Amino acid sequence: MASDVFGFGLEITLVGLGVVFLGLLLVAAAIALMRRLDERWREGERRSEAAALERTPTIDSTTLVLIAAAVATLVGGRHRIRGVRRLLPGESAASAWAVTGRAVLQGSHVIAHRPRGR
Amino acid sequence: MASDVFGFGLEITLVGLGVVFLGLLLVAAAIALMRRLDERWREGERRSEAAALERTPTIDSTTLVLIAAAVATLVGGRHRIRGVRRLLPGESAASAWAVTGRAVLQGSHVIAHRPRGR
Amino acid sequence: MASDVFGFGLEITLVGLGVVFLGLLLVAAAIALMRRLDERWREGERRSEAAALERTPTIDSTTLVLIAAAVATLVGGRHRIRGVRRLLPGESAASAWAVTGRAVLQGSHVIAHRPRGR
Amino acid sequence: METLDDFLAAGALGNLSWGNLGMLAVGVLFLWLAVHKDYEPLLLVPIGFGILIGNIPYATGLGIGIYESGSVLSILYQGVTSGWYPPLIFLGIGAMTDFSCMLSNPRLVLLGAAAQVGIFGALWAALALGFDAPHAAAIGIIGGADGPTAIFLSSKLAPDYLGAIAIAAYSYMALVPVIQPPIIRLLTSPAERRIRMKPNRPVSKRMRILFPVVAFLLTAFIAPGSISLLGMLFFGNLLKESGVTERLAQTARNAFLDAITILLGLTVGASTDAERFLTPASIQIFLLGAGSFALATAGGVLFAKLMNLFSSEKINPIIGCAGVSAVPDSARVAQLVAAEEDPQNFVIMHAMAPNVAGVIGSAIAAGVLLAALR
Amino acid sequence: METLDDFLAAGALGNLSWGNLGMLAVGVLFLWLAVHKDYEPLLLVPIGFGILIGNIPYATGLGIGIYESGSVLSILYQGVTSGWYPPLIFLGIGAMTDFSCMLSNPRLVLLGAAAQVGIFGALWAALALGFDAPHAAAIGIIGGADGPTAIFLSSKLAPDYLGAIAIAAYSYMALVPVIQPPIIRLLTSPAERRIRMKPNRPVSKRMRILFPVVAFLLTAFIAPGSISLLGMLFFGNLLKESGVTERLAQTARNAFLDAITILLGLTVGASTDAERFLTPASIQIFLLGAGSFALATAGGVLFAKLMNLFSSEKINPIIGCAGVSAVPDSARVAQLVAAEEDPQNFVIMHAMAPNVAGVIGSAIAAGVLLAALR
Amino acid sequence: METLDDFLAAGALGNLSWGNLGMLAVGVLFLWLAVHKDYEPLLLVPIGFGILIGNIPYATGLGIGIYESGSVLSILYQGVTSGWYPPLIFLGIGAMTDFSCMLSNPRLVLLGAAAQVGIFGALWAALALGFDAPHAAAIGIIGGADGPTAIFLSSKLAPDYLGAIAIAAYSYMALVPVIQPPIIRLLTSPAERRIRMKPNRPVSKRMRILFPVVAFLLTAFIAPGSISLLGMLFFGNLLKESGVTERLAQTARNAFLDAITILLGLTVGASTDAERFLTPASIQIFLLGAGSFALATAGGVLFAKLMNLFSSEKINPIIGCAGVSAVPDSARVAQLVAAEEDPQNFVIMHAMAPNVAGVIGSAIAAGVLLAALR
Ligand code: NA
Ligand code: NA
Ligand code: NA
Repeated sequence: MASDVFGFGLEITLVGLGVVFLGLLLVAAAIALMRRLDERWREGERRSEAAALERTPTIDSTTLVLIAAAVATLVGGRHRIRGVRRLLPGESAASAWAVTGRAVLQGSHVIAHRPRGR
Repeated sequence: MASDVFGFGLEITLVGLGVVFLGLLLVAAAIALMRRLDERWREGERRSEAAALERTPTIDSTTLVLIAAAVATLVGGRHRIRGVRRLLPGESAASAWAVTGRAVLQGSHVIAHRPRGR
Repeated sequence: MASDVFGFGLEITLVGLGVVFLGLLLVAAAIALMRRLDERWREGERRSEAAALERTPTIDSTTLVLIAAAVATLVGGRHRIRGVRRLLPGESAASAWAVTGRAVLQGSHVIAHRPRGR
Repeated sequence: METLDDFLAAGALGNLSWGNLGMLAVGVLFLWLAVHKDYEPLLLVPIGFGILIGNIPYATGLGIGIYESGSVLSILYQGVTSGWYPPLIFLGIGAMTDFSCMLSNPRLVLLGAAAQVGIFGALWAALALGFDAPHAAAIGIIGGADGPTAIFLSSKLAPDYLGAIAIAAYSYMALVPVIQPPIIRLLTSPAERRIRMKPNRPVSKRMRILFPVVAFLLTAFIAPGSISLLGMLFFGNLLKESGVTERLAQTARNAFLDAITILLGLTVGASTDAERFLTPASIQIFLLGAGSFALATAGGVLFAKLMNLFSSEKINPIIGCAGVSAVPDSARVAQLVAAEEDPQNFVIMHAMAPNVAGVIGSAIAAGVLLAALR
Repeated sequence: METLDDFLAAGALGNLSWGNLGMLAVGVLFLWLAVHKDYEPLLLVPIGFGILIGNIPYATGLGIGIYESGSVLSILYQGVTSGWYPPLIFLGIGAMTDFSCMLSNPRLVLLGAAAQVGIFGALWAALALGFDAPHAAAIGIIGGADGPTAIFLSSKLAPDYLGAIAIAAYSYMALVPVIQPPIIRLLTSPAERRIRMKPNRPVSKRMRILFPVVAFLLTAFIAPGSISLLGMLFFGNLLKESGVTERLAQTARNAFLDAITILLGLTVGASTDAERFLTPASIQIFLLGAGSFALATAGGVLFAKLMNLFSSEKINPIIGCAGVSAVPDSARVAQLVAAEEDPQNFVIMHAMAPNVAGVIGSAIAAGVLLAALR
Repeated sequence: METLDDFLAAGALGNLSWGNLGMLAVGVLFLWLAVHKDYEPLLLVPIGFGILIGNIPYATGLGIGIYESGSVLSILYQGVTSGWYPPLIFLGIGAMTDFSCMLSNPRLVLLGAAAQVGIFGALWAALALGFDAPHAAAIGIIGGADGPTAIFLSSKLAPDYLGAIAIAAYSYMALVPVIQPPIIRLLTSPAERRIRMKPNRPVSKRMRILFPVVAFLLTAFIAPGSISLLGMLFFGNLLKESGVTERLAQTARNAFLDAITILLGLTVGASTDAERFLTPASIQIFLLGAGSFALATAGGVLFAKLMNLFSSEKINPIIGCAGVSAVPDSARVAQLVAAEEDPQNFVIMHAMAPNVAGVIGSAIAAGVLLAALR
């Protein structure tokens, strides 16, 4: 009985620790491999970043159109958009619903062309 | 069999599309009706807003009493409240629990009349 | 029947109200007792607070080491930490995970010693 | 055109009853009270919209009604019927409540006990009207003026009356500013209403940390039946006060509390379909509830006057009304009534003590009733 | 070495099939589309990773697969199979949606009805291909372009096809910018695409509060089967608009919506193991779905042209494509196509009206199909 | 006075046992450690208060105990017994964890594997003490130093010991700063402890996005039994790193994680009523757990020394102790011990690598044990 327990414990220890080491070895190897590829990516990124620094649109064209639309609606006359600066960088890009919500809100709260009280 | 399927498909399409159109037609009609009423409401609102702009309490009387109480407790002497400005506009108005929490918190952290270190 | 109902109602009222009063009486008594102890605690606290005001570390030593580590990594040369000011007072202290996350993040975004573009 | 027939048979218009129309009107009324009158909107908006949802008539068998097993509404309603929404609401309330008012004025705690007389008075009256004991107890708990406590107890003792009891409790909680002032004025003299009380003393952090642990142990030993509610209440409060679990307290009092409030309000509202709700019993429940609130108010006020007989430091009896928990409305009522006599008299901080004590008191009462009648 | 044998038998490598490999590639593709192409990342990241989880092969009996009773995944999947995730997502969407665009332009609502022709066209085609009625209806609903609606209806009518229907619906929603433009260009002339519409008028707060209540009552009476979805949608919207329940609306559109989105996406993805998913039926479902989207787009555009025949105030027919809800992508598509002809023509605000009306329209259609076929 | 009798019979005082008193003292001790000593308060406050709740004695039949079917506590406890709380906690942890430390130093990952020797050592010892294999495995997993992993595995293999195993795991995790330093000092020379390592290199965003996908596929193929835990961990991490699902990651690591932490801690604590918890087996479990932690620490440190034999770039063996996950405490311990020898030696960033690798390692071990013994 005692030797059975010993044998079973040995077996499960060998298999278990073996799989743990195998799994993490593979992960480590994958990371090492990815680092190699990464070096090249980073090199490319660095170059494109430098290029991008010169003068980049920090906003995609759809959003630009949306803003143009909003401005056109609000101003209601002649105008020219000279530049667009993003205010909420992080989440807004990710959440389509949030962007829409904002776009629609702007549409619904059209500023009257003259003060209301008049 | 094929004609059965055709017939069933036709029936469910007619009923289904019909109900969808009926539902959204009713919604559209209700909106149109509400818009009519809305015009009048807006007219009234505009007038009352103009009147309200003159000099409005931006805080309800209960809250004013609460603030008066807090001030009385803290100052502990003669005082006159000259005006109250709301700091957290949005949520605070809605959440009775939050308002209470704040009121009670203020009550529990009474500022000593003299600096503690003395 | 009517008297049965009356009797049962009386019994449950006596037991129920009795337990409610007993429970809240015990709570009130415990509070009163705690207030006594509290007075002494507060006295002690006041004294230690006064002492603490003189010049206290507002940050625990582990965190200080973490910050020192981060600074050493970033600056990469000779430096001396002259003081540490906590930026996120409330939650950060409580959440070990958050603190770690932050420490690790800092470690992973090592600032290059020279501008990338060069 | 079998499909059309099927559709019409399942439709709302064919199944519409006057009862449903009446309940729809009640739902709209609740929404109007909440939105326009600002009466407890966090409760009445979900309940009001829930009443609308619950009273759209439809053929059964579609699997959409709250009483049809497997429907979405019935799944969300399980938190009510099996009673686990209320303790989670108490968790959030605990993470929100500052018990300092009680800690700096322990004798006011007794006013929160006295107001529970409303529970037992209504219980008695319900017995007299012929309700059996568990149902009478669940009806009585309306007088505790605590929505979650009422829902918790009725889910255990009177599931068939749950809707009526919950709606009655929340309605009267919203109506506290209407119900209480005349009773207070009737039972107190102007001189009494002008009594000023000493400002609260500050409470140390250590005491606020110890309190939820000590109070939990005491109340749980006295009335173990109240563990579900009071355990969560004091646990939430410890999360708030400990100073080391602020992020848990934040979640408990925000996302957690809001999510459960939405689901509880909506499903309780939806459980009130006309057929089950518009019964003679419901009318009796509403009448008993009104009496219960009135009696609870009177109990708190009169007990304060009684305490004044034996104490030199007088209590303004108005704050007795705050023992009817309905946090924080009844404390506000106390302040409003006090200010009528003397606008410079600020009793609201004192009224918060019986107010939160009343929450504990009615949870204890619920525990006793649960232990005795289940 | 019995343990080793046990372990290998339970292992992934022994059980790997070409189907699993293919699905893993699909999962990676979804993640790439989401992360690199920014196609609906809030949906495709959870679904894509779920596909990976669902296609790791393993011996059954470990209690970890989504189809093994009692496993973690199967428990989280219950919200999909019993259909309560979708209504809660609608609650969050309601608390996020501004219906002002519809309120200021009610006739555009009809475009949201016309686009539902895609649902019934696909239903018909599915019947012709030999699917039985409930399955055909669940396949048709892909044309509603609404993930939660599609999942809700298929959980009731075609649980065995749920994975394929959900994946098809979400895939085509992500592909809306690819599918719609050519159809729009085919069906409209450049002159039509240059039509300018008057800017939206402002909408009063009171009207925005009344709308969810009125719209709920109307649609629920017409199609009670849609109560689960539309009740939650309009309830969420009332929480948002009422002005007195902002904290509930906040929670509904943030923590609540995000949590359900994570669980729904992940488990729907994980339900697509190769053996169940890679079938001829799935291919048919995908083909029918594509046709359904195309037909819905055409329906919306052509109906706009039809309306122009009877009205002096012309509608730009491009915005008809937005009746295919897929909020807000199809409204953006409308804007992009309009800007090709005239960069100063801003139709997106108008396109939002059929866009949100399309959500209501497909929920009504789902209600009808549920009532007729369940 | 039958009611009074009923009430007393149901009461706490009549049923009080010495065991309960002892457990109440343990609960208070946990709260004191958490609040006053700041030992893992986010875990120990809920567990400590849960122990209080679970050890208030009461007559059964009231339907309030955690082991009474249908009670509130038993419903909330289902997330533990059916094992779905732990994966959701891993989701939140994944959305919080930055794996950059591992990515910039892949060979340190092996230290996280070496520390898992504690698991198998304790398993062996438990077998020798007469526990059967599944129970021994669940006891061994304490050495993984990961609360959710321990709870997950014991819910599957040893539900009757779940409370003891969970409490042991969390206790020792809180005591890591006490357990580890002497072992480290015993096994390393001052010169070794002064080894300085090169600062971590930065890691590109793309690599951080790819990592969770690649690591999931590799570990899931090797040990499919770990899918429930690792799938959620890497999914959460992808939500964090993808850059396009930030709002989902936010919710996962805040509201979601906090809510589950509260419920898991409270119910695990409440499951330790004296009668079930105070047994000889529990004492053995605690002793085995202590040994397991010690062995895991030794394993990590010695393996680091072994690696130094074969590598020119020396590892400071102190950081081997961080392979015992207990994130982030054991990494902090490494830093503190290192700073004793050389205050300018900052090893904490390197120690984070085995630290997070240890989380993965013990989840893999749990997967193997689940596959072999279930
Ligand atoms: Na009460
Ligand atoms: Na649609
Ligand atoms: Na570990």
